[in-house]
Amino acid sequence: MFQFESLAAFIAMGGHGPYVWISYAVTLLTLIWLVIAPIRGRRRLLKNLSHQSRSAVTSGEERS
Amino acid sequence: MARFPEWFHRLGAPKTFYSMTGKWLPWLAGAAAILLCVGTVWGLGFAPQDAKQGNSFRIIYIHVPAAFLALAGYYVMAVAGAVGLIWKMKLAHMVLKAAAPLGAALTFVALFTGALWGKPTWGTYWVWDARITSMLVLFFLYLGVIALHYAYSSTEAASKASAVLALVGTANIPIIYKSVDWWYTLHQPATIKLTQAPSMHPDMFKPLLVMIAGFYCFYALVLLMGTRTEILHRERRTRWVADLAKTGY
Amino acid sequence: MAAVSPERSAFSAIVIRDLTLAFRHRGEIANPLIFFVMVATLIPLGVTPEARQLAEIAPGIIWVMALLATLLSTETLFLSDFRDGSLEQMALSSESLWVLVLAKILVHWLISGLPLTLLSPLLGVMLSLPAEGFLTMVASLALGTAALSLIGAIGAALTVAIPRGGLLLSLIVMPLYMPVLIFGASAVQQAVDGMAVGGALAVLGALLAFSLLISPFAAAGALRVSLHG
Amino acid sequence: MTIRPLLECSRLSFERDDWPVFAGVSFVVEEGDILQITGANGAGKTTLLRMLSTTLSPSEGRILWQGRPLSECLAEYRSDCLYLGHQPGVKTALTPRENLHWLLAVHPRHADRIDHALSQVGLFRHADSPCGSLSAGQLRRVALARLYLSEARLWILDEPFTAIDRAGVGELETLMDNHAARGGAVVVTTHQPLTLSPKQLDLEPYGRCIA
Repeated sequence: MFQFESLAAFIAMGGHGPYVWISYAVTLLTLIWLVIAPIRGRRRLLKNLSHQSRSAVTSGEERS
Repeated sequence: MARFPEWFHRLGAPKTFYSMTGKWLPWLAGAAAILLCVGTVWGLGFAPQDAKQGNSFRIIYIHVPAAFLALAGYYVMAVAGAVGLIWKMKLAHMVLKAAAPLGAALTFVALFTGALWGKPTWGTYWVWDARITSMLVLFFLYLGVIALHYAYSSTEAASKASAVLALVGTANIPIIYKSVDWWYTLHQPATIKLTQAPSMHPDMFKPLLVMIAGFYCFYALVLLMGTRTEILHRERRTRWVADLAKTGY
Repeated sequence: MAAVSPERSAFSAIVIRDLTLAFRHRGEIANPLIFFVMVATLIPLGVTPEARQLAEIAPGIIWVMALLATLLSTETLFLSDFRDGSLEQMALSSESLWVLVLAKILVHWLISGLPLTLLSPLLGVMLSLPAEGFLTMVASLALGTAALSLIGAIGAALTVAIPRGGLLLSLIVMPLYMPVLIFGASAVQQAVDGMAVGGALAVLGALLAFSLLISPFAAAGALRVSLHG
Repeated sequence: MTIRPLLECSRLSFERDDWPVFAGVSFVVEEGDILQITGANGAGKTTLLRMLSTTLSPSEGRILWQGRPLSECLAEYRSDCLYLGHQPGVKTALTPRENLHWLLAVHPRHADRIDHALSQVGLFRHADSPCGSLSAGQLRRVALARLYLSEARLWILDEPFTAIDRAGVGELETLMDNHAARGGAVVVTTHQPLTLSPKQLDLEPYGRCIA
């Protein structure tokens, strides 16, 4: 069952609130960055590739 | 060469690995999200307070899983390196390149949460506790592998060199951990060790298991995503990647 | 033309070659030693000249300085051989590469670790190390610097092909040095406190044996990667 | 039984950072052969030679030494082959005699007649002066002195004539000729025209084709 009387008590966490919330915030940010990094890398790579293949087609040097 | 089940070689081909693991990603993402949300809400809101440490012990629900994965991640990196070196499987080197920054980030999380946890417990952010010090050394080991990987110009030599370093590091981790523990007991025998699970009340322990499972799913998810991006990078000259770029999938 | 292979084995040939080379550049042997003494004089200047306080930190300080001095001299272990092509000739020898690497590590210890060990009593006096600690210090440094040379060889082999690889070498090797530092420094500290030092020295010997087991092979593998790169 | 060729290379290819240097190179080296590898700069001549010397491992393809894959007879192959690369492989702080001493110990299949070899390459007068004081040509000659000592059947020479004067080139060519006549084999790259019409392998057609 819920350990805290009110939302305010939940935020304050008996005085340890800042430490707990900052830790969870930093962890969340890191996890999000870890997920975004490969997605961004992939999108950037595919964009470059489509540019290269488009420019390759226009310049006639078809790359198999 | 050692005989392997057929699927190991099929999985070894980057193209098949890419398409096969593509199907697993949504499931992994779903599982990780659910487990992490449930575990966090359970740990933060419903787990009982710790008698001595009060609510600051709730940081355990992210510190311990991150520390777990940081150490396990190093071994994943070393196994990938070994497979890459011994069976010359390019895919294994890609897994290593994806695992290194992931492991380093999780070690950073473990260190950061450990330091923040130390403040209410011991009054200072940095305590030369055995577990935290070993975590710091593990962080340096990760940085060593990443720095070595980026120092080489040719990716092939880079992956082989970092594989060798990951293997040497793995052989040394138990030694480092044991010597840091021995050093710690030498200087501060009395005080309790941080994150030693002090005969935790079952209600405290269950959310921890959920969080650990969540972190494992998350680790697998990000490792696969990173490896797949690395595959696209390494195979950018092949036809199937070019088609992929066109279809924009 | 009888295929007379010279009586000296490849191992001893490389040892003699590197020793001759070292004594042709005699100045270079002194560098780590001067560094060792000079950096030890920073402590009284930076921390405290007061003998009693110095005595408390002397074991650790001397060991850290010895570690840094060894690290300083590790970078050039394979560098000149890599640059003039003799490393490639060694790698192509029918003698396995790890044997030749072991020979080079042995010489590196003889010209850096050993002199450091023999010089350490001077630092013991300068940092007012209590008398009980001297013998254990020399023993622990003798074992420790050998292990440090072996471990450092792996880092040197990994970074030999990288321009300005010196900093990266220390970043790679430092974590692997820590167990040796922990047991080496605490052996001297225990001797100073009058406790038995057998345990710590035994572990130091074990660390030396362990690094003797993995370092030559790891370094040889790393050299082949560097040559391939 | 048919005499197996010394060296059989099939479909050798090499990629540097996923960029193919050459692909599908196959050739055979028999006893008594002198094979010249030709091709423009960057065609991969040095890469191919370093592959034959076992410094580089091919991305694809196989190398057989007397019918056996290299990975199975590495030590034996290395003791039977002599590789001279771009760098002389000589320590400048040591004298030519000392350099040859350690090189002999590292490659045991050598006759121990250092002074004879040094006089053949005209370095006997400098036998005891440090190599640092020698010219590039003389340094190259210290490395070439090993050809007079070596018992190895396969010679792999990468641009051996660089910095060598006209007389030296002539001597080296006769040396290679005698070696081939005695049943040895030489794989060489050079931009100088060779008088002794060796077999040729041009790397151009194998390069730059995308796998």
